[in-house]
Amino acid sequence: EKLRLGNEGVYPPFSMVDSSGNLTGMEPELAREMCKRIGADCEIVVMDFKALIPSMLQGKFDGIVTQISPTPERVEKALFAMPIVYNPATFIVKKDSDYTLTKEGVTGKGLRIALQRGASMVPYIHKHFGKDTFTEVYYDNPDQMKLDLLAGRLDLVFDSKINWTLELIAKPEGKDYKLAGGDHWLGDPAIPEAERGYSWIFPKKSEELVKRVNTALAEMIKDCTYTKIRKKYVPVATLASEAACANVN
Amino acid sequence: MNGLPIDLALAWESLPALFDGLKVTAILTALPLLLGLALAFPICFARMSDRRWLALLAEAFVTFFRGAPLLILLYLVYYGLGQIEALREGPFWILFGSPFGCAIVALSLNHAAYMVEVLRGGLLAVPHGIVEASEALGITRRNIFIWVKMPLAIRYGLKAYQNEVVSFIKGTAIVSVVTITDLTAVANSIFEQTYDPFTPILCAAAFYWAFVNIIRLGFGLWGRWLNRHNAEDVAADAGVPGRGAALRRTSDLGQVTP
Amino acid sequence: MTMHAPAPDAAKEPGRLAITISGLVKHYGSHRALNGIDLEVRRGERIVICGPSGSGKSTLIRCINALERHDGGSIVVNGIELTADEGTVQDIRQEVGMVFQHFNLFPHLTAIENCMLAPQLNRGLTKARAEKLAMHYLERVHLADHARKYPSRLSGGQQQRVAIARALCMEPRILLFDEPTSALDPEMVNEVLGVMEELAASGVTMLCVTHEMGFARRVADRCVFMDHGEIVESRDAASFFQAPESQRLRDFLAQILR
Amino acid sequence: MTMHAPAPDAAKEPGRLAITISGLVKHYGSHRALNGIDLEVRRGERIVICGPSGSGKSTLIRCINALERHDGGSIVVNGIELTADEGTVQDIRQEVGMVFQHFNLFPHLTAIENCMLAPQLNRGLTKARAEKLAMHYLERVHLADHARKYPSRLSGGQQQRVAIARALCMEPRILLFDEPTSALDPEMVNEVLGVMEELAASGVTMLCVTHEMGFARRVADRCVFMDHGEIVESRDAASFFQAPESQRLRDFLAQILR
Amino acid sequence: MTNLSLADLAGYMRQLGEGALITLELFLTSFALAFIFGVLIGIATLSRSRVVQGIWRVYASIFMGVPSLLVIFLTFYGGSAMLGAVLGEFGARIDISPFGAGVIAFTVVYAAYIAELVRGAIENLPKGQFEGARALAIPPAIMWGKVILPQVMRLALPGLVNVWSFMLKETPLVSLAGLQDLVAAAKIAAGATKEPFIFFVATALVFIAFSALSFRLASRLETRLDRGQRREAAGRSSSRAAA
Ligand SMILES: Nc1ncnc2c1ncn2[C@@H]1O[C@H](COP(=O)(O)OP(=O)(O)OP(=O)(O)O)[C@@H](O)[C@H]1O
Ligand SMILES: Nc1ncnc2c1ncn2[C@@H]1O[C@H](COP(=O)(O)OP(=O)(O)OP(=O)(O)O)[C@@H](O)[C@H]1O
Ligand SMILES: [Mg+2]
Ligand SMILES: [Mg+2]
Repeated sequence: EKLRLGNEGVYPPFSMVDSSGNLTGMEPELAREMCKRIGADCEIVVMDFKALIPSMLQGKFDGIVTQISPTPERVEKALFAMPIVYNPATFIVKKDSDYTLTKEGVTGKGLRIALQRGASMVPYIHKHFGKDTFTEVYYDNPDQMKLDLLAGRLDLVFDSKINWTLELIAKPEGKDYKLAGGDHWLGDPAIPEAERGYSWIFPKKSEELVKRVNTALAEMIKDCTYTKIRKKYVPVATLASEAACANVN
Repeated sequence: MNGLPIDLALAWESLPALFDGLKVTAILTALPLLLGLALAFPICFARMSDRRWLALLAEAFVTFFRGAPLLILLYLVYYGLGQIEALREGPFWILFGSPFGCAIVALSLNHAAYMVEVLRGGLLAVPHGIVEASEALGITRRNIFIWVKMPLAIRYGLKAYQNEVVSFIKGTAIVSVVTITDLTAVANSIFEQTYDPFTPILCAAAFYWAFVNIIRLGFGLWGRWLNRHNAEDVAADAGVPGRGAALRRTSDLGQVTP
Repeated sequence: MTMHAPAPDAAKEPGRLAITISGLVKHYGSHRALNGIDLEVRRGERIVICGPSGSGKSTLIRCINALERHDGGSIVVNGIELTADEGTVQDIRQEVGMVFQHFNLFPHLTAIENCMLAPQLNRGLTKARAEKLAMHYLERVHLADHARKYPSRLSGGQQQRVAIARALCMEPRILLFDEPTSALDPEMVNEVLGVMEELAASGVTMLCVTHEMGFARRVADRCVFMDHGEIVESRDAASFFQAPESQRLRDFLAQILR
Repeated sequence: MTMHAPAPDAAKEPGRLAITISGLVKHYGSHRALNGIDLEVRRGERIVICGPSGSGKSTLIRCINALERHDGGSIVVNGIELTADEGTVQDIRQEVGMVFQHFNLFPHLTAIENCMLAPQLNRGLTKARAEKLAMHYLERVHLADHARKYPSRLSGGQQQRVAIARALCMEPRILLFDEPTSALDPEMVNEVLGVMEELAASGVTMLCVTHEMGFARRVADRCVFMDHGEIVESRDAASFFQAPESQRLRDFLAQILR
Repeated sequence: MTNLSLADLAGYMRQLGEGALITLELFLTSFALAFIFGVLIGIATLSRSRVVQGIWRVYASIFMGVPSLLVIFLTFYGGSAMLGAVLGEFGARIDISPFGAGVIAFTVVYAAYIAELVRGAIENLPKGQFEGARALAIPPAIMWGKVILPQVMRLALPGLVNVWSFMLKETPLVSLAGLQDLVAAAKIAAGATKEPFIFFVATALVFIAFSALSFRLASRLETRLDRGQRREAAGRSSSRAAA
């Protein structure tokens, strides 16, 4: 069995290309392991994030192995496998900012917020903060947000917590910034806490494949392979269900 | 999926957003067209100057801004200049701090580079004999430029100018890299929300098509007016194959560009 | 080696000389286009210049109103010595009108606008006065009816007459013609020659490069034959044709008159 | 109303007729350019056609080798009737060479390549043989030295001679000339007329539209005068000039011979 | 301030090089196809048939009036669906790669431009050239091949150079449809190293160098095609042009 899988390639530490041209990061490694377990011969293709889902919907991929949040529109169009990363969204603000991140706290402040174009953060902000509360600025990728945040063109960013923690807050240039406003789950609020997370997705017709993928992933979490791979790239836990493997190396 | 499923309801719903996008596109067209043109004149004079270093400098400008893809040019101006601490503190930050400012700077530079060549082509196409005749009439250089060379250069270069403007409008479709929500960006975000491969893109295409063709129409009228001296209504005034017409035609050629 | 003999009294009365050329030399790169020309033209004199192609006729004419800079010798026009100085050049060009082989009308201006441009710009005439002046000269070349037409609507002969009127509008004291009829169809030659004859009769100083020997016979006071950048023979029209001295001129006339 | 009188024996011996035209009619839109032309041309005959501008001379010539399709009447060339059929047209064009006013040389090919193109393609000659043939005819027009030059490097007279050589390379039995010298400077007319005289002496059938009356006198067997799409007078060269019958021809000759 | 090792830098630069090759391949393929179709369409549209003229007008106005980016998206995302509509189930399964979408889009768009150029050039050719060939009984196919098109190419060359440079500048757009070209490689390198400027400047330089080089070549070609067209190389014409 041959599978063509799509991946973003520019989302460290989950996905990136090293200097010799190999795709590495947490997602590709997990995907390779998964393929081994379901006995598939996988080719992982790197493509712009924006092009991934439409390409799969047009039948150009058999699945996407980049974390994707289960928004209602997406759930309608694609099958979501079990969550592989719980990477909630959060706000990144300047250390000295004094507003509270509620609708009331930010209204009328004229704050400029960075959002990823086409990402699920956009409808979420609209729903919980209103369309005109912030001045919204759209970016193609988080690197551009970071450059603009450091350049002083932005007041705050609303994006994935883990990435921003690793890429900004933990680094020297992030000394003036902090996370704020708590964790926000962008998916269906009906999903219970424990099952929340971003998943790989597959075409609607591939139910059988998704089952096999889920089985493989569950096994990987259970035998701590998941955690081993995760630790190579991400220092903090990314799933609640990996708690049992906390001490594995 | 069968046929070309255009979702009329979605198209209708998206119209207001697309219109907003079109407004942004129009602004991003109008300002750089003016600024770029203004910038093109001095650079064109430099490019045609007898002073070697000046000409070389102008040529370098043209080579650079014509060669660098707009996508990358915009990126460098917007994100690159933002990294310069001194600039952030300085007065120009009003301009470079905003994506619009950056986009207008980058687009203007790009347009200027192309316009230098359009202008130069038009000026070179002015028959030397006509300039000589003006000199023989004792008209000063400055007046020759204003009353003879420029009016003719505009006529000879009009087609090339139109092409540059049209291609420029279409080129603005990439400003979304610097966070500007223009017509293309609107269509893209609708596409990314709905994953409908036709409706938003075709709608945007229709908007562009209309915009571009209104511009072309305008140029057509302008050209007709400018070239009224060559109009062929008083037909069979035979014998004279209209030197002007012939010259104009050859100078058009080669300029039929995107 | 030149054999021309200026009218004996001319040298004594410089005030009566319109143009004095002496030892004129002009190089194009290493090519010597004019090789020591001496020529004196009296007020009101009508001179026809002829000679084989490449002999330097155009170059000579063009040096006189500084369309080409000369490299040696001197040119004095109406008492003013021609130098590289911009002001002097302008002054001389006001005195000297020129009519080109290819008319070189401004294609974007009507006949009358062609005539009005230089008076308005150089002499600061109001529009109304320039128009009156232009109309006067257009009438003189029998083109009053065509004043509002663009050049492309006029026949070659008419275009050349507009060019003559345009030169006349500067009210120059000297008129230079460079093969004014050789770009015309045979039928149109006559109308232009007719106008030139009328002008000649009115006493303007004229230097005319032409191969229309009929015109030379009828109008010229003096004919000048050039070859290899030199004046080979220069004498009154009658003896020029009937008793050419040099073999070169004899050969040339045999060719032309066939 | 035509007055031409073909040589009396011609009609009886069709084999000796190169071209037979009867009742030829040609319209451009509603304009009747040819209005019932009858003309018979014997083998080896040399005919000069003249007439005022717009009288249909070019149209007549161009109909003969099917550059224009005629609307009525018939044209028979070397016994083949000219129809719309592509094959017949090609056959006739092999028999009929044409020399244009503006030479129409192929600018991207050298003189000899211009001459070689048709023989290689139509007659299947090898390159070497075509080259030999072309060289032969270039020699005949005294251009062997210029064979490797591009047309733009040749003078007008030389270009027209290349055009003649190119037509000759098809070894046609009939040669058509449409004002072959009227685009030439006076000095170059002679060299072309010289070559044409040599050709005439060699017995080719020639139809030549020209206003060079000297040539007509020296070379033509018969002169044809056209006006308003009709043949007004057609007679041997001597009496054509000395005793023109119609007033129209008399007026015309007065103009031309001025 | 950079924490990029030299080896890493070299590695990413090599990837940029590979991307550049893909860009070049895309560009050359598209240009060649657009050229061939453009010339054919250009000749075809000389026909006076109303239908041909109508089709040409619609085609030219659409593809000259719409940004290439949208045409690329439409081909890439809508391509299979469109094929499906035309060819049924079978067509729907034909997958259009980003590269294919780029080639198709650029060919369709730029063939229109090239056709326009070729038309213009043919119409500008003196009528006498056709007549000269016809009077020599040269068959049409050869007339086009040996007489007309060589001259058309000379006349159209400056325009073709323009089309060339426009197309070159638009090739990066295909990266937005997922092609791993030069710009995509730059983005990947930038994403992994967090050093966007090094790689974007390098990319810009590659483009500038290539376009400068192609302008050089074009002006060489121009002089070559002009052989025989201009009077004496030295002398008047050149000094006039400079004036
Ligand atoms: N701009 C120029 N650059 C170089 N050489 C020139 C230029 N103008 C003229 N010449 C050369 O100078 C010589 C004289 O040229 P000129 O035009 O005066 O001749 P002419 O007598 O007017 O000839 P024609 O009868 O052909 O007009 C020629 O050999 C010509 O080639
Ligand atoms: N292609 C054309 N379309 C329309 N009318 C034409 C065309 N060619 C020629 N005519 C007209 O047909 C008439 C005859 O033209 P033709 O060219 O045969 O004249 P001609 O005798 O050769 O004149 P000239 O001496 O000016 O060359 C003219 O009135 C001309 O305007
Ligand atoms: Mg001259
Ligand atoms: Mg004619």
